[in-house]
Amino acid sequence: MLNELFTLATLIGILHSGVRLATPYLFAALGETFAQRSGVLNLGVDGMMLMGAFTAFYVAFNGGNLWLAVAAAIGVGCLMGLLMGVVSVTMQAEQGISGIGLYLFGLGLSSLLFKTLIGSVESVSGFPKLALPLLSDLPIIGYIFFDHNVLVYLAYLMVPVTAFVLNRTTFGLSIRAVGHNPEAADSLGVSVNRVRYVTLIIGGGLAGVAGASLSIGLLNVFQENMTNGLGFIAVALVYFGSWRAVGVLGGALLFSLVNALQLWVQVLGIPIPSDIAVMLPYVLTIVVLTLTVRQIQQPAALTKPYERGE
Amino acid sequence: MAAHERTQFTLDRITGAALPVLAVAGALVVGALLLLMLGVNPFTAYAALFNGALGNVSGITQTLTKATPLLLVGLGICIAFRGGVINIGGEGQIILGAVSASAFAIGFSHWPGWLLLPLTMLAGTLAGLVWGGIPGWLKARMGVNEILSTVMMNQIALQVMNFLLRGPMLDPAQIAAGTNIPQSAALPEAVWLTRLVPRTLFHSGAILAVILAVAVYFLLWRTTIGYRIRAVGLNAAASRYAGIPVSRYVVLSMALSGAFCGLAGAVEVMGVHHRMIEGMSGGYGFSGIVAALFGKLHPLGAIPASAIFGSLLVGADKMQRSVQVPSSLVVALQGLIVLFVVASDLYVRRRSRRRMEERE
Amino acid sequence: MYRRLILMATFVLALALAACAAPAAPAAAPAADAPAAEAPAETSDPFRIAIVMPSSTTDLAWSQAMYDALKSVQAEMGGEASLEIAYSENMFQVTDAAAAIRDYAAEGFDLVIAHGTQYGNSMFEVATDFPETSFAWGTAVDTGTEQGLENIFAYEAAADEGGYVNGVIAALLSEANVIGVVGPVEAGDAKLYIDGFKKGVMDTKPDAVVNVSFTGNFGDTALAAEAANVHIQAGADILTGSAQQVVGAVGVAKENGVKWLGTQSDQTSLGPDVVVANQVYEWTGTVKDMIAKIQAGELGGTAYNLTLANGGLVIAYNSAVAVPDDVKAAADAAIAGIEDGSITTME
Amino acid sequence: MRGIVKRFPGVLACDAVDFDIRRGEVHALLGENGAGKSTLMKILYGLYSHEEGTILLNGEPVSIRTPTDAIELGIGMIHQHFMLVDTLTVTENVALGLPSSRGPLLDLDRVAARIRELSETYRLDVNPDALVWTLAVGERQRVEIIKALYRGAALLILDEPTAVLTPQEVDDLFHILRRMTQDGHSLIFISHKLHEVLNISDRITVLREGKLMGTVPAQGMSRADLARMMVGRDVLLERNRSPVAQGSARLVLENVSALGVTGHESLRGVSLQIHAGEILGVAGVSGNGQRELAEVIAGLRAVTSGWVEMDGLDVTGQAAGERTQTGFAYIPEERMHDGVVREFSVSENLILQDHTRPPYSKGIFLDFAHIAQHSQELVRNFRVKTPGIETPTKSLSGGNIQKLILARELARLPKVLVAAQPTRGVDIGAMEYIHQRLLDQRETGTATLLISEDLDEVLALSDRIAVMYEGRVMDIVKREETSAEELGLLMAGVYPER
Repeated sequence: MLNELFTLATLIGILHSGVRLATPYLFAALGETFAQRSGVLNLGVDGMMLMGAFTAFYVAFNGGNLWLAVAAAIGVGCLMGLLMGVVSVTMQAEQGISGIGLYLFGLGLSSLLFKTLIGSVESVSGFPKLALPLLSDLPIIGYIFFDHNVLVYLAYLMVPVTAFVLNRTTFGLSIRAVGHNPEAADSLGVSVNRVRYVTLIIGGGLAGVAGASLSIGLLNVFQENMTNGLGFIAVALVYFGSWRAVGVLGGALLFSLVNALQLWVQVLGIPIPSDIAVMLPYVLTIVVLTLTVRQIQQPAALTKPYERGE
Repeated sequence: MAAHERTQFTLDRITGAALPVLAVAGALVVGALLLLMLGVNPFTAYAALFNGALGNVSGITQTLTKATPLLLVGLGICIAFRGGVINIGGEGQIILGAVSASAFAIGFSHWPGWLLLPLTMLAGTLAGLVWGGIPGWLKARMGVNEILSTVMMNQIALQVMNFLLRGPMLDPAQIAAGTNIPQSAALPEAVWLTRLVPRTLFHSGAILAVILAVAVYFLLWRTTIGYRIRAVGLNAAASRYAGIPVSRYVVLSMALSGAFCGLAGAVEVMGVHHRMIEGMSGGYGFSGIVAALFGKLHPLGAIPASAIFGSLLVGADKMQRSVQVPSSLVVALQGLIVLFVVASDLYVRRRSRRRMEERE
Repeated sequence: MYRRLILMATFVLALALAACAAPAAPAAAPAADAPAAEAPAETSDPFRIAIVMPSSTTDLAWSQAMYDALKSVQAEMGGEASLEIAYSENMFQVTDAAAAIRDYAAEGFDLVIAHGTQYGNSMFEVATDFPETSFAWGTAVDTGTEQGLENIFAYEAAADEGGYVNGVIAALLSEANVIGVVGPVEAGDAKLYIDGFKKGVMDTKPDAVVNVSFTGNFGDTALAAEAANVHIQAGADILTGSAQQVVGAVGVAKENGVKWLGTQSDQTSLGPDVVVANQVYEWTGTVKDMIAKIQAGELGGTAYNLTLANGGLVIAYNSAVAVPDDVKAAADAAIAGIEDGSITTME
Repeated sequence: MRGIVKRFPGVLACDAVDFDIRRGEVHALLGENGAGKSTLMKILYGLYSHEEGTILLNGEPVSIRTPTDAIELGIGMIHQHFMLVDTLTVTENVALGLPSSRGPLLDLDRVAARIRELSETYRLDVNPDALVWTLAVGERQRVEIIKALYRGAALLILDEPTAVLTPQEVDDLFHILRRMTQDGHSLIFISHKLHEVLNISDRITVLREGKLMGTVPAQGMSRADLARMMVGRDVLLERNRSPVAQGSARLVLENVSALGVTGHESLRGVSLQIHAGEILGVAGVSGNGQRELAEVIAGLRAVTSGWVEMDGLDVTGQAAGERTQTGFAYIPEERMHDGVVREFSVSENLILQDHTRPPYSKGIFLDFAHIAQHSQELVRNFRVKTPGIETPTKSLSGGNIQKLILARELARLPKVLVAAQPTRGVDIGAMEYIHQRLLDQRETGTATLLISEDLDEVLALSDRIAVMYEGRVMDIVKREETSAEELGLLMAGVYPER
């Protein structure tokens, strides 16, 4: 049975699944990368995702255009990011705790809105598969990478975009400076708080899309707590990726591929208890982290609220 | 001038003291908007909340039953925070503590009660200690961020429980009946904790938790170990310079934190459920953090804080029942309360700093 | 620090005062010796049922099946005037559920349903304290008679029976002879269903392959969806699965035009073009019988089992998806065989 | 600046201070710590607001609320602690916060070109592509200067710019500064080093306790005059040291190598001996292995080769805690960071090493009666100004925290003492006191390693002086037989011709 795992078809299957599974993680983790690079740890990603997922679903369910739904999800995500900004930047609250508060708020509110505005599990027709012309005709690779819905492509597109914004724009420079040495940035007239607000809002928007990618992309339903803690994994992936877009991509792919692998292991009937198989991605993430930690790249001001002059 | 200063000081004290209350009130006001959205009269709802939590024997005992694991977990969180680490892995530590305690009690059920009971607690405590110690060790030795590893380890613990409850630990009676309910056999009665009020779940674990809260206070502020934990938490560099083995204390803080969470799991199965079942924790690992925070991360503060937070949770559940609002409202409300309380903390800190500067 | 303690104490006191002063306080009677429901036969008072559920009333699976049944019984009996329903949902924490069960009992509900096996212990404890209130729990068979309790109903669903029938349908509809199962955790109701399903497939088409995967969770919608994808890539052309997480998997089936067989609730709405049939838990009969028994003064002792034979399990076809007559005939034969005992649904 | 008033809670930081600066002049601002000079400059740079008074620029009243306002008005500031993001390149640091010629996109190539230009003009010698953390302190300072020049600063505030430089680097800096004044730049030079102030300034303003003591032309002033203005009394600038009979070698390092923070070898085959009753000064530009040397001796950094002996005992493998128990004491360089737990009370900090030892603890329990008694004694003996022993340490002034550390370390009657930058940032009064204490300690037979970037301090206190350069000991010279010039050359890695 084990040899079945190493057939070409299975390997392609694993890659295809992994590429798709990574989508929500990518959006959410890239958004969180912005926030963390500017020095804010936002543990509330899962709550922001749920709000985004619900909003997108609600718009689509009521016959709204799918892109309008995505826009609405971004908008609501941004608002959640703004809320986190008020609490953790302006009020300088402990970031870990405020993140948990934001998570609970998003979890509760999205379920509440679902109950009152929709009331039962329904499905919508979300973004259809969009086989990219030419590219999807490529053998093997075409199927693995270019046979998904448009939000999947968008997620991968966000990787170079994030890297570009962080490394090649004046705003990205401000983000990096604020996250590493807010006093220095402040002394040059860069508003530390404003930068952090903006990154939190960007992070919220991307978390909103991450939610939308589930509710109107991959699953086309909304259910209470449908992310099931996915946002927390996304936060972990930012550490995993050493705060770089490419690293986040690597982490998201690794986690998703191992998840796809364990699904295949089960489907092929390889005799490993299912619970052990399900554990695999989590165990592996810790192991890989243990082996590859590079503390030096952590934004020095991460989790530290900034207050001028002491 | 002096009189003026004294008035100012008193005013400061009152506002400072009232802040957490104001924060909770603020959260409830926002919650009232949600209630109005649902077409529910907020006054009726909140009356049900307060009355449900504290209005009768049932409410009070439920609050205290709920406060027990919150306090135990909260104590663990206090230790971790004082030691400069953040333990988000309470959930996994509770689960494994409960699993381990149950397995021990069932496995050695023929042992005399006076021996079995403390050892069962110890088994749970040790499981939590190990499960908390691992991320501590990973942080101290490998530099793995503990938020990350504990998040992952919660999931792993959950699957370990799934595995054990449908296989090795599955109740033989379930196998015989063919019903496959994922739960362990009942614990021997010798390890059941005494119910303090008949016909309620309120059990003697609450007394243990309060005693331990005092013990943790002594540990942190009256012993050399606690001194070192706090020193490492406040300033690892200075502690290193002073010859304190910092990594060892990082591991210790996490391990002790895990131990309290593990004990909370053991006490839950011994006091409430009397067997290992899924859903025995259901979020104490997170709400314990909130309770500890309410108590300003002080073990003695955690006692009233867990009672208050427990009353909020119980009351909110009762509110859900009596006015039939979706349970998610309660979750949203909980989130709001956390956000308001942490945000209000700014004023407390500003005030204390100002006071310090004035003194100089 | 002491200041804070005093403050906290004051706060507790304030809460207590607020509670005392609160208007319209329900359940004023002391809980410890609350009166049990009396005179249930009085027609002027509505029959009161309370239910405690581990997931949401809208999960399109386990909890919703029971909640919908209660609602339909209520409609049948003439609305809220005749049947009052109170519910606590998302009680995934057992301690909370235990509190809810006890409160409902204390508030004088006639029947308190603990809709989750994990609530069993707590419910037994409460049932001992409230001998005049009826309790029900499931899926289980233990009515507590061994412990001398007479006020407990147990109910279970022979999920393996519908699973078997679904398996027969799946085996016959499958052209690829590969069938995928998306499971939550390998235990309880889900395990029962999957075991029956596998047996049904194997008895019908011994050379067919049933691939089973679990997500280790009841609510991991995204992973369940991806599991469905994997099954499809592994060649499956028919899928089934259980627990609330499958809503994502149904979506995947819909998108790929792969047929789906549902269980617990009717999931047709999620995939009108692909859901072939559902094993629906029809609790209404059970609920009605319990009400009748209680009104007749019999507070417990019965263990209900939803079966195909007693109409508790219904195979509901989706009229929008054409099912060949021979398949339907085979399914009907399986149903008949299960009903008369000529077919065993478990290994 | 006219009549500037700034109040902090309980403190009048600036009391109607007048200050003016002319085009092309170097104006020194002199005063002890807490005299208000930094506060005054932070007001000028928009970091603090002021309650009263006006700021005039070229005769026009201006309002400076934020650093951005200041930068736009052509005011630049070089902070004592460099405001550089060390994970970024020089160019990125310079470009930070400035609009780009390409809108939202960075134009680092253009910025780099301009940096090269400026670097050329003022002979600043900075590589625009270097990552800041790889630069030496002197280079970082030049980056700071470029940052200000790039922003078109006509008025530049330099906050204690020479504190971390070798004498040669100071000379270089002064050359650069003079070139800048010739270009019409105005410079405000904050310092407490009197001879430097006299060397570079045109005029000198002295502040004491927030009050203006006067503005005087530099010419014709002596160090003693300035010191009197600063402190308000005569100050002992040269210290008399009585000869002490030296005993046996108490601290021996033999061929010690160790890795630094960055993972490179930062200590290379260091050998030295310190005898009882001797102070060995270590001179050198910061970052040349002094920190690693101190940490190796303290047991905080593992050696890669060689060994350390204390009192004839090989302690190479001993952890920090064990060494402190056997008569080793350490005054760390970053006292706020490494020396005390700021949130702890004074008495808690006074037992930081000894809390596990009797009489401060019994078993695992702390003995508060003994701790309090001990703390009262130390606070009294070492003249630590604190409201009480339960006061949180962070509310004490820098000098008093340093006294607290000194009290803690010296009370343990150390056989070996490492004092790293013991007087950095403390006022002259505290400095006098700390110097005296170190000399007293020497007389009791303690072997002291004094690490200081202040060459005056090293010269004033040491019996012998070791100069470190790139992790090596260049030379160990007797104090009587050397000069600042010779030491400066050694610090730069050059052996002087004798």
